[in-house]
Amino acid sequence: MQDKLIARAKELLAEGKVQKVVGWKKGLFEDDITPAVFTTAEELDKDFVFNKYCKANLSKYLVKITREIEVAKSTTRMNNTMAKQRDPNAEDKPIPQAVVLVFLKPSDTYSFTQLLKENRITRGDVYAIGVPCQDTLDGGDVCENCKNKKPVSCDELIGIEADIEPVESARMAEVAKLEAMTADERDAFWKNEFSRCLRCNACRDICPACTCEKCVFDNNKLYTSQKVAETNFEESLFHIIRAWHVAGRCTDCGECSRVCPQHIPLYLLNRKFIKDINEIYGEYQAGSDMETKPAMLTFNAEGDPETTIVYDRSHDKEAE
Amino acid sequence: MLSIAADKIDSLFELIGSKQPLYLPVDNNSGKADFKKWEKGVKLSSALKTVRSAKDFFFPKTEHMVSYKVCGKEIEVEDPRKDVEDFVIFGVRACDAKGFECIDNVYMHMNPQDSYYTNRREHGTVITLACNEPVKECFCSTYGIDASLAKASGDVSSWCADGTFYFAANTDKGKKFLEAAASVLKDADDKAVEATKKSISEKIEKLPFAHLDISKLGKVTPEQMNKIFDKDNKTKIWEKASEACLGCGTCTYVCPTCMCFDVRDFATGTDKGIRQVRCWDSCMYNDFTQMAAENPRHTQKERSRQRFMHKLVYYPMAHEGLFSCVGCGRCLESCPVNMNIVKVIKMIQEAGEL
Amino acid sequence: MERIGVFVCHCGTNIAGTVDVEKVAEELGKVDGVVYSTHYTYMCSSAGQQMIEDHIKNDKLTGVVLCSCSPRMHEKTFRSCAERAGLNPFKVEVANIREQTSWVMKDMEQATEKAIALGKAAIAKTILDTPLIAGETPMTKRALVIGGGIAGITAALDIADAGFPVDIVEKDYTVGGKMAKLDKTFPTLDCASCIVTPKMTEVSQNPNIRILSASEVCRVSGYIGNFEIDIKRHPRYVDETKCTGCGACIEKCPNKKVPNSFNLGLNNRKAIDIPFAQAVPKVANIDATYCLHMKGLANGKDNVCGFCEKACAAGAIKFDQKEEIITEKYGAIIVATGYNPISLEKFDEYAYNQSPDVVSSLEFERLCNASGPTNGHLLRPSDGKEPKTIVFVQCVGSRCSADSTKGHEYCSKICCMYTAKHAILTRDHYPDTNCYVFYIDVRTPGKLFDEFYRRAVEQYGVHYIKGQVGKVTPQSDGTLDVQGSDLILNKQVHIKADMVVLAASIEADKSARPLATMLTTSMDNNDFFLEAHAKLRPVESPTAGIFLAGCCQGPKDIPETVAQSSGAAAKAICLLVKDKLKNDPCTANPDENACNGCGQCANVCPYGAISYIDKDFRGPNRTTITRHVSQVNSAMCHGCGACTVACPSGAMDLKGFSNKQILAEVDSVL
Amino acid sequence: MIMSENKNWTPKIVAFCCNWCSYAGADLAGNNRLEYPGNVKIIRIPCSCRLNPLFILRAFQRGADGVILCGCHPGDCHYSTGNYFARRRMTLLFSMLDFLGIEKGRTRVEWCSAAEGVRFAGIMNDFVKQITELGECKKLEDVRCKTN
Repeated sequence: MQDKLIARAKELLAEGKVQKVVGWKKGLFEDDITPAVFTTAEELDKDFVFNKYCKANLSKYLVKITREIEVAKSTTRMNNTMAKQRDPNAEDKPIPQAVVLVFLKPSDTYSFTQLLKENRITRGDVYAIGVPCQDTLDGGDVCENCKNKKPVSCDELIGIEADIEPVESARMAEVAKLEAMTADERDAFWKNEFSRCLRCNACRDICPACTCEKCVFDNNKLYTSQKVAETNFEESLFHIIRAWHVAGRCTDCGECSRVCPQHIPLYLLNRKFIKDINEIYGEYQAGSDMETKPAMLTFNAEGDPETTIVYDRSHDKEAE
Repeated sequence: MLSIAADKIDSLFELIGSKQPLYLPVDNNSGKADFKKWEKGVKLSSALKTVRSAKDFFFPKTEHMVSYKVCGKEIEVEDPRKDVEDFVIFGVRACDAKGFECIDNVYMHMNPQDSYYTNRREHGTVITLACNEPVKECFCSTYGIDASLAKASGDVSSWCADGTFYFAANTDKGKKFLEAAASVLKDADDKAVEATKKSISEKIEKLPFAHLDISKLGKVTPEQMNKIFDKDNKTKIWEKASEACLGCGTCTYVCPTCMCFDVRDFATGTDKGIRQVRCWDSCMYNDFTQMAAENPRHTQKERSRQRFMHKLVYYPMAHEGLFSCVGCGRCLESCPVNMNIVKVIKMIQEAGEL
Repeated sequence: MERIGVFVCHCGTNIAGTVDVEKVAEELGKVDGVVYSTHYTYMCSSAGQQMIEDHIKNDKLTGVVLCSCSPRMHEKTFRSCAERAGLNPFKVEVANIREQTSWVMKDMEQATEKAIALGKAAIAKTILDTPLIAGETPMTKRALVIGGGIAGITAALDIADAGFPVDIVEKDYTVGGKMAKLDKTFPTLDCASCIVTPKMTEVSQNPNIRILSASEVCRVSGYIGNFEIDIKRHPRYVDETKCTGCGACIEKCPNKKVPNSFNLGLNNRKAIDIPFAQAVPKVANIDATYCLHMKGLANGKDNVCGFCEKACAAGAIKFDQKEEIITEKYGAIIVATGYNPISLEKFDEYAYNQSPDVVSSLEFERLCNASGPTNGHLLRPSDGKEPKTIVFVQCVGSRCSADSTKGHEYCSKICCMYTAKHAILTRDHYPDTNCYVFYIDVRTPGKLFDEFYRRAVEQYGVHYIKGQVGKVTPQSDGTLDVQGSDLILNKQVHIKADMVVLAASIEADKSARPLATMLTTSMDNNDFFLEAHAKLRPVESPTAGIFLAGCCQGPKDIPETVAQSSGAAAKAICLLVKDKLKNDPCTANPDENACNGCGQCANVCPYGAISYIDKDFRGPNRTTITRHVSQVNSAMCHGCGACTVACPSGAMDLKGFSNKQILAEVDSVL
Repeated sequence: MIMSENKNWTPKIVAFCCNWCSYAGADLAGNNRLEYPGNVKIIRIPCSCRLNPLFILRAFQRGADGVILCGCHPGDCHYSTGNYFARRRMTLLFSMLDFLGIEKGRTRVEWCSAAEGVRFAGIMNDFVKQITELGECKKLEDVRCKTN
């Protein structure tokens, strides 16, 4: 598979169809793979890898890379305009065009689509190839119970079928387990988890849904800006608001918990929102298409239940 | 040299921990270890490393510095500083202990002195523990740090050999600690310790990064410096080193030598005044060095360069060749995209120049 | 540095009776930023207001806090008072210490404490208030009416009457809409044509009205006061300006086999035709799919037929006419896209597809209509004989269960009445024809409606059967077997009918949803346009400057439609008479530097006030980046704040109720 | 030290009321002199959809023991659709808070029209009673804001 991908990437580079390739790069050991940008066949031959350790979801890098491409275009356009102002006969410099090739595992394609949907990526700047996720990918609960097996929004597929039936997974089992606890147990569970939080922002910075120009937690113009949490309220606040901001947009790729240096199961928060949305407002998979509106951007005047449903359906053991 | 059987170590912890705060590495429920305050039932972790380094004890994540309260036209200032009670940290590895030295240079040995840091430093007793099983990510030997504790490290050096913990005091604080623990310790020879030291050294020699080439680092000439900051610098090391970087702060927060902080105001309520707090900051964040007009470090490239140059060049230039990296390997383990200082050192090596 | 003045009102004893106003004034005087604090018996009195004005001037106040009655009561009063003194009116906040404090509490200590807390919140908010200035937008003094049925006609006439130019866009070849197809109207039984055709003529003769028939709206941009609309004019292959409507061309046209859409396909017309005698504009149109010449042209022959061209003395025939797009500016838009009966194709049980004698009510109207295919004689479509038994089926596609895939949940409102009308007319003209009506309920709320229905039952002997029809089966003898249940007698009934008339449910016109998308107005689940407020603003759409008339907003009968149309016209006129529109300055306000361009905000905006523009931003090192950022049109924004919460980056904020202000209030009250 | 043992403790409650219905409903409660406890502090927002979850969390951080949102009845929103969005948002938020173990009943949404003064006072009395039973909010408190 690795050879196939390298060969195809080289082909596209040689044809001039793409100028950059976003893929995975060999590390010091077998398992420390780094996302990387390749521009030549030599680089690909030397460092490109595709194996079971290629866990990183590359879709978010496209935000940065397509922006670089767009900056080059915009800058040339602006310079042309300014040149015209100085000299009406000035010749326009050609607008530089570039396309980046990206390899996306099925689950990553949902993040990609969601980013397209939110105008974070210029579609024309990307050539997306869908690749299979490696069977032995040991991503824990997130990976084992991954629902997104069918690639979407790709230009080409290698080694993977376009039509894969969605699998019904037990992905909500862990959430349900927590729901079945008492409120105090849940409180203790999360306080313990969050107490380890370093606020390194790895969860946020890897998240393909967290691509804000300026995160509310970094924006010193807002009252929300915050660095390391001083109290456990602040620890919870960050994670609640982050989960809230990606609710309806999170594709359940699980990168947040994969990269957490403290192994906090953050994906459970996202899955809780997904579970609620699916159960209360109907099945919705973020990033499965470009049109469907996520639950929080729409409503059903007659059909939506009142907020008390939260308590009516809560599996809380403390029967009241 | 004093010793205690490994299965009796809890009695030592109880003796110390009942008198003053004692911190030791403890397994947490995520399968990793963190320093935790001793209380009855808490067991010493067998993990080589805690996720966070031991710097937390002297340079905590957040620290209340001062509070202000406006009362009419008056401003009341509250200084929360008071003498920290004596405490002990057990199980610090040689790398972390070396990390304290790096921070000491800046917060204790320079003027003005950081009173918050110094206060804690003066009251903490550090008990190092030799690394019986160093792992592939370890590269402390590159910087001449000895995980076998052949060189004195911390206030007390300790080893675990053949089911027994051995202790040797290096400082007065260390001596005081051993005196306080005398009732549960007995005298021992250093035969087992010497054997362990030897075995550790052998293991370290076999590690992949036991001797990284850092000859080009530590200092640079002004010409080299100019070149590094030249826009057309052809080596592109920093572009490559930073292209995958997410700009998160994981590496800096787990690093035993990173010591940057931010000062923030927290309004506790309209009438309740302002609490000034310092908290860890990271040079990888995009608002680090943010100034009124703009941030001179526009992209992650400049930020990554700053981080690695600080560790490998600027800091050694200011502190007699001491690197601000101790080879603990935490960033190798924690970086979400597996970009780390070893890769950078190797890139510099390959490129032949910075 | 802010200089806030606090004015605590006693409201006689209303406040002072329960709240220690002196203490409130004293405590609030100590708050950071407050430079003056006082209390007075009646702040809203002219003396009180004068006092505020004087202090604004003398103490150079930058903000004023009133601790008084509800802001819903006197906020306006105090804001104008501040404005008179030269302070921006939006630097005034009111702490509600009467309705929310003195009137709901008895304990003076607690009430005083609460009053102080509310006062502090108001002070915190005032400090963060930014002076706001209401923007102005110019007004294009011209209205657009989309749809030329009775709703559109009425609205256009009213607006034109007020002296403003109006364009009517009608997708058909003639205005008049459904009403022009009707025979009589309930409950008065006056002739529909006699009422609507004079109106149509009026429209065509009004110098302020321009009719754009065979046209559709294809693009909308702009906003209240300044809509820019592209209107697509479909070719009719006849020059409207030259055609006199003499009909000579029609006589000569050899192709007689063109389904007549005006008669709902019940008979045929010619390839060139005028929809009906009173059509407005009375201009012929060529059906290009049937015209022999046009078909010839498509096959590369230009010498086929062409009789009409030769027959036309005015030289109006234009085989080469092309689709044309015209762009116009309007200040207000009235949507009157009307309705259509539901397609009966899906209702197999009524055998609509199997027998020509099963007709929809609208088809029945044409069969009764003097200008219809049968010239007003009620004859069966199958054999042209007079029917002796007619079964009317109510609620076909209306009042279906929620999970129905065929029909709608709602009641179509008019079917009960027009069915009674049909039955009465039938019985009146053909007393020996039996009429049966299957109904779920008979709904006759309306002036003279129930009397009318009772006349059908009592005077005309129409058989009303409570129950539903299960199946209509065509028989070999040409009759129809109608099998239904009679719920009152609780038995199954079979009726041998000559004709079955289905009261087809009313549906919003298919063009409505794409139009709503273009107009960025909201629709309900049934594709009816949503009104701005169900009770208080029933003729306005939530999108400013767009008004609703007739069945596009929900099923209605003619008088209701006309009433709503006049209402919508009045609302539009209210707009058009203004030279400039003053906007409420409390609108959403995006920080474009933090905007992601993700589109979340636009998705939740009920007013379509948010659009996206590509904007150039300067980056480091002399670079430029063109980014997609949100822009709020303050003329359209009503300031609800839905977008501020949808925005993940916190880029969207609301002037007058900013995030910082609300947070500061939260901090202050706790 | 343990605050809940404090006999003088009374709950602190923040009520966010939409300008058009609930705030007017509160005014009507006042007009009719219907009593409800003074520890309910009303903050006026233009519409229930203006309520950012952050405001709720901020209230808890600063020491609120209960937060209630009042808006127009579904279908009656002044901005036609605001409360529908608010309803979805609050449902999901409350469910998340419940998931994190925050006691149910510290947060509530009620629809209250401008004509329902009696109802408004009733809701507030009931909510205060409920929060009093729940006691002081511990799970979402910020210790820094509790001092003083």
